[in-house]
Amino acid sequence: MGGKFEARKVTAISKINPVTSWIRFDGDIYAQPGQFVMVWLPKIGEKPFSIAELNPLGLLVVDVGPFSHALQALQVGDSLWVKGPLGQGFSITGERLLLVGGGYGSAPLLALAKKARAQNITVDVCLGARSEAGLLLSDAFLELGCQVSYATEDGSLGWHGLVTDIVEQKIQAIAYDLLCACGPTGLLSALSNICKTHRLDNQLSWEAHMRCGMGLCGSCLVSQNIDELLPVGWLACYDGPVFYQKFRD
Amino acid sequence: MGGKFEARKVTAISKINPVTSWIRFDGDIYAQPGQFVMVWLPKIGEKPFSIAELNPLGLLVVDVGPFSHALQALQVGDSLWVKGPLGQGFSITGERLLLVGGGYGSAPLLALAKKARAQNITVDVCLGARSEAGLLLSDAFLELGCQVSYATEDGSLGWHGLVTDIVEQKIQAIAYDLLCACGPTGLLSALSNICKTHRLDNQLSWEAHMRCGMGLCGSCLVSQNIDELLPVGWLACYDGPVFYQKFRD
Amino acid sequence: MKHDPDISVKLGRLSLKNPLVLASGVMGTSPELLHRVALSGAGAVTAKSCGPTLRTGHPNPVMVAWEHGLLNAIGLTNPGVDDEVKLLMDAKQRLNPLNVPLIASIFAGSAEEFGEVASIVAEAEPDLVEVNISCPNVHDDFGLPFAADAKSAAAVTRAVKQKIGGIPIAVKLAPNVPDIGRIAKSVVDAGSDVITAINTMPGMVIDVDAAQPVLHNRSGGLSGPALKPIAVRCVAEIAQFVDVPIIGTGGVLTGRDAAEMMMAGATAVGVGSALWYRGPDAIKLIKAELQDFLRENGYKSVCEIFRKAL
Amino acid sequence: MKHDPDISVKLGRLSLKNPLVLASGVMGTSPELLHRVALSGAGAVTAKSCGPTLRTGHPNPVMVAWEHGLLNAIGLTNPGVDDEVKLLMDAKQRLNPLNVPLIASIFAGSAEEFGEVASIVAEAEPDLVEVNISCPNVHDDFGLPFAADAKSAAAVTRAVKQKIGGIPIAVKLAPNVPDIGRIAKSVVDAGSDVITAINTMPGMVIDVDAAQPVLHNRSGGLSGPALKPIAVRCVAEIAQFVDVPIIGTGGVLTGRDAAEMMMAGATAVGVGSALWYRGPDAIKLIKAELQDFLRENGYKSVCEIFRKAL
Ligand SMILES: Cc1cc2nc3c(=O)[nH]c(=O)nc-3n(C[C@H](O)[C@H](O)[C@H](O)COP(=O)(O)OP(=O)(O)OC[C@H]3O[C@@H](n4cnc5c(N)ncnc54)[C@H](O)[C@@H]3O)c2cc1C
Ligand SMILES: Cc1cc2nc3c(=O)[nH]c(=O)nc-3n(C[C@H](O)[C@H](O)[C@H](O)COP(=O)(O)OP(=O)(O)OC[C@H]3O[C@@H](n4cnc5c(N)ncnc54)[C@H](O)[C@@H]3O)c2cc1C
Ligand SMILES: Cc1cc2nc3c(=O)[nH]c(=O)nc-3n(C[C@H](O)[C@H](O)[C@H](O)COP(=O)(O)O)c2cc1C
Ligand SMILES: Cc1cc2nc3c(=O)[nH]c(=O)nc-3n(C[C@H](O)[C@H](O)[C@H](O)COP(=O)(O)O)c2cc1C
Ligand code: FES
Ligand code: FES
Repeated sequence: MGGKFEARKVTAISKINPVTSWIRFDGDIYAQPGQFVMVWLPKIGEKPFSIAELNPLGLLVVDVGPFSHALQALQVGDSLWVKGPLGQGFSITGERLLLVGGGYGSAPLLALAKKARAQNITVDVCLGARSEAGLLLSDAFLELGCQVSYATEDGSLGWHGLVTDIVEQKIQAIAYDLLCACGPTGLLSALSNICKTHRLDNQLSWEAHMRCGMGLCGSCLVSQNIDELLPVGWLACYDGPVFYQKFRD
Repeated sequence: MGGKFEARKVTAISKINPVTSWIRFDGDIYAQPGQFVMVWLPKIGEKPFSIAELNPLGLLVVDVGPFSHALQALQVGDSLWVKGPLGQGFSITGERLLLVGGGYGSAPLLALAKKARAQNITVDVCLGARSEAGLLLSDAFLELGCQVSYATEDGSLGWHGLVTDIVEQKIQAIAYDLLCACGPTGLLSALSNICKTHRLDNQLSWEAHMRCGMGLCGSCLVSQNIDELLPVGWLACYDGPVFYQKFRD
Repeated sequence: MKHDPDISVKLGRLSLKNPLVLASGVMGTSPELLHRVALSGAGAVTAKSCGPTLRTGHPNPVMVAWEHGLLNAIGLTNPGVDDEVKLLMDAKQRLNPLNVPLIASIFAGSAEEFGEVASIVAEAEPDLVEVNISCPNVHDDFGLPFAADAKSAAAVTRAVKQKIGGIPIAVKLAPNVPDIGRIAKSVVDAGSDVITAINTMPGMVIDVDAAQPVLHNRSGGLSGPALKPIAVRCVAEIAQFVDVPIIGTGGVLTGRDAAEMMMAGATAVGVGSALWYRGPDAIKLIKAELQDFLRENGYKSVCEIFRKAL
Repeated sequence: MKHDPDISVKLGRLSLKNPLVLASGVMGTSPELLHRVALSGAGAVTAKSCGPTLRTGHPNPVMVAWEHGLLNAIGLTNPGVDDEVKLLMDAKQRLNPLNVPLIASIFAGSAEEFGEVASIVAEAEPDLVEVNISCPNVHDDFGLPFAADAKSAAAVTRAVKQKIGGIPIAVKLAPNVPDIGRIAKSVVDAGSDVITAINTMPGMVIDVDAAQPVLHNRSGGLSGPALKPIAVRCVAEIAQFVDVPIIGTGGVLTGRDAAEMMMAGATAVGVGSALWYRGPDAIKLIKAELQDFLRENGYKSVCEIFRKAL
């Protein structure tokens, strides 16, 4: 685990929807899917991003504010600085995976799906968003041979409602070995409850406000108030972002 | 090359004459014959000593003052602290070696003879001292199968006169490939001249007052005034103590 | 089988199960985190420094690991002393059953304000209050002036002492002074019960490809391995000037490092950056190594190594 | 093929072929050693500091490499200024044909004595005289008091300036002060033509098996890798306070380190401990790496990186 920044050059950048870009860098990163990097743009700032592709390093960036905007403005040949890989990622167990993504949560799940598919594991994916435009990377999951289901709050694609609804349906229909998810806290809390009910092993990647990214400043604490299953003083940047919950042995 | 002190335990200590001890320590040292260590006795001081034996580390100590006296007072099981190996040692070339030692100069030559004999190289040794008692380690050289000649200034053993006399005789009689020597500066200067005359490749281990032992403080400079063949600003602790002079190629 | 060496220490009035104290600012920002570190075996835990009002701290990047240590400019992020009191009270409830003393830490912009913060933080009844007069990340109004000068350091000490209601205090000193021993003497004369030494050393890391300092705040505080010999020297100097216990802090990563600090004159040993180098359970590892060191060298109690290298 | 970047710099009145300057005290104890370092490509070389009279220095051990740097307490070993003049004159004859400026270095126990040593050393007509007010290895009479305090630092500067006969001077500052920028300003106002920053940081390494400090002098001066961020921060701070050239010194081991120092505001770069880490030819290696760095990043001249990170 590296605590130093290293310069990386942009080798490709493409818009995958009006507010979302896929950025590819020179060189690989030796990481687990689910680990993240801190990205530094000198004079602009530093933010955490999930590793969406390992060989070569690729990131998925949704333009929601000043930093993500500056990232999308990068040109091929520009440098940015990466610290990482940081944290603990996903660890594949079993034969049948269910991946659940909300928003840019698709990013780490894509790296995970790629690794699982390379091991010939069956991977089903449920993506949720407000509307169709927010469903990210679905083509990429399909290309890997995953079965992909959608839920949109406005019904513009797939199930009209929350992604947790289709997750419930799938879990009842299919005997998954493991559920892996990344998305907003509300989604993860709901999934945690669903998995508890069904005693389904799960690995949830929690969001938190990150500052040091190195397990020292305490900023990224995910409190037991948010999920009582978490151990006391759980740090998303060091112990996580992925938390493993096992019900079966 | 280590710049840190490491504790070593004395495993054996034996007097080889009234003022000279052989001290053996736990563990080997990975070094060339001719390299040296800085020995630290807390609250007493720190001095350089030639590595006389590599596996395990052994030192030859002549009691001439407070530090060497304290060394000889060590008991089996006591600790001392060693920094090194430091400097550049001897490097064996050719089939026939002539080793010339004065005083504790026998120490690095013994490690060298052992290595050369293990390669089945013929090793002749000339030892010089004021009187018989100052001829150190001659038994050890004999045990290795070296031919050993002696010179004493008082004629108590071997040639009555300087060791340089017997060196001249041997060089004229035998076609050595290399002369290696360690001893007082006067001896080395004389040997350097003899070798120049005979165009005999040589490796001389120079003495100097050492302080840092790390090539920084400048204390161990061996000036070109002492041997014009030395390069400018030659440091015994870093560039040496062994200086290589090649006449043949 | 030999007995385990006794590693309990007395830090003034406090009894610690072992000399290892979580340093301020590292994982000490919430009751849960303080609880976690206590569970990992700390002798005592220090909360993040708090000031009169909320501070969000500096923008990112706030921390970088360079080859030989860490550099941080978190910028004294804290909720302000009113909320800190609640945090400390929650933490106390968690720590009491574990028998792990809680150390609060305070900073402020003037001696008077230090006194005000002290009187509020005293409501939480922490076991010790550390007085951070030495954070290098906040300029002018906070930090440096006090730790830099024997007189202002003493003035802060007196102000805190007056308002703290009998809770013992530890003034925390900075390494970037020419005469840390004299400053220690001055704050002890003014009533400091304990000295904590040292805070981070000011430093800057520039990324030459970016041609910019890595930290947003440009400079920051150096901690970790590179700081250790600086801290050991400060502790040894302070131990020659004053008789109060010292919490020796800076670059302790292993049990041997902790022993080094104690041989230099520390009664307790602060541990901060080690939680990055060795993970959140660093203190558990260091404690086991310290015991191994004592056992292997035939010490029956950690007190035997205290001041041994002075 | 691209042209080699121009790495010559102006250090006040002096022209250096490159910014790399041998730091005082490292291999600078004899004309032969200064000659050797000049042959290895140094832009300028600094002699070991000399004082009013001969000093043998501290007993051994005087130096140790710990995991992240060096620690030394040589103790200002020097032949005294009268013999130093001969040494410098011999060195000058060797350096002149190589076009490598010679920097003398002086220390003393009072401002007045600094003036006396300066007037004698001036006889050798060095190209620059460094005024070492900051050696941490000699207590009380020498060193610390001057570098620690803006007023005494200025007094020394004026005393030297009066007696040096027009030779430019560089006052060398210490890192263990809370306000190095202000001290720099004070010595520049008093006439210092150049600032050298920094000297070593006080430190102590204890061997826990021996339960003793490794150095005979107990504490010593920390140099090498661990010192770099401390030095870079000092240089950056000084560069904000004064306009004179700075010889940035501390932990420079590579060409990228040298670039970092210059981006922080150094005009020239001191190199000391690198001669242990990379051998006596360290400056040759660092010079080549600096040129590579400039070339790879499209800089035509080393001046383009000067102050770039400020
Ligand atoms: C472990 C981790 C992994 C991450 N991975 C990615 C990733 O792969 N791709 C990616 O685009 N972002 C990712 N993020 C989020 C990213 O770090 C930034 O927070 C995001 O880019 C916004 O920064 P900004 O400065 O552009 O906008 P800000 O000014 O910080 O935010 C603008 C607005 O967006 C809101 N906002 C900020 N972050 C989020 C969020 N995560 N979800 C919803 N609203 C938000 C803010 O509240 C604000 O209203 C990740 C965050 C974490 C903690
Ligand atoms: C590279 C190197 C290798 C060395 N290897 C060995 C070794 O293998 N065995 C060993 O016993 N010593 C060796 N020495 C010498 C050793 O380092 C000490 O100098 C010696 O032990 C004397 O230290 P002391 O404190 O006991 O006496 P000191 O007080 O230093 O000296 C006592 C007296 O002996 C004289 N003296 C000191 N050194 C020598 C010397 N080398 N020859 C003759 N007279 C001397 C002094 O001038 C003084 O008059 C070596 C020195 C060097 C530089
Ligand atoms: C991320 C971080 C935050 C810190 N915050 C504070 C703080 O708020 N108050 C304080 O007194 N010291 C703070 N410090 C300094 C530490 O308490 C400690 O003095 C210093 O880091 C040296 O110890 P170490 O080398 O073990 O980390 C902080 C250190 C780090 C690394
Ligand atoms: C062995 C040694 C001796 C030194 N002697 C002196 C000295 O006599 N005068 C001086 O001003 N600085 C002296 N210094 C300090 C260096 O000049 C330099 O400021 C310091 O080592 C930091 O640079 P570095 O990290 O490149 O070594 C000495 C440093 C070392 C390592
Ligand atoms: S971001 Fe600092 S502890 Fe996680
Ligand atoms: S002993 Fe210091 S340079 Fe050789």
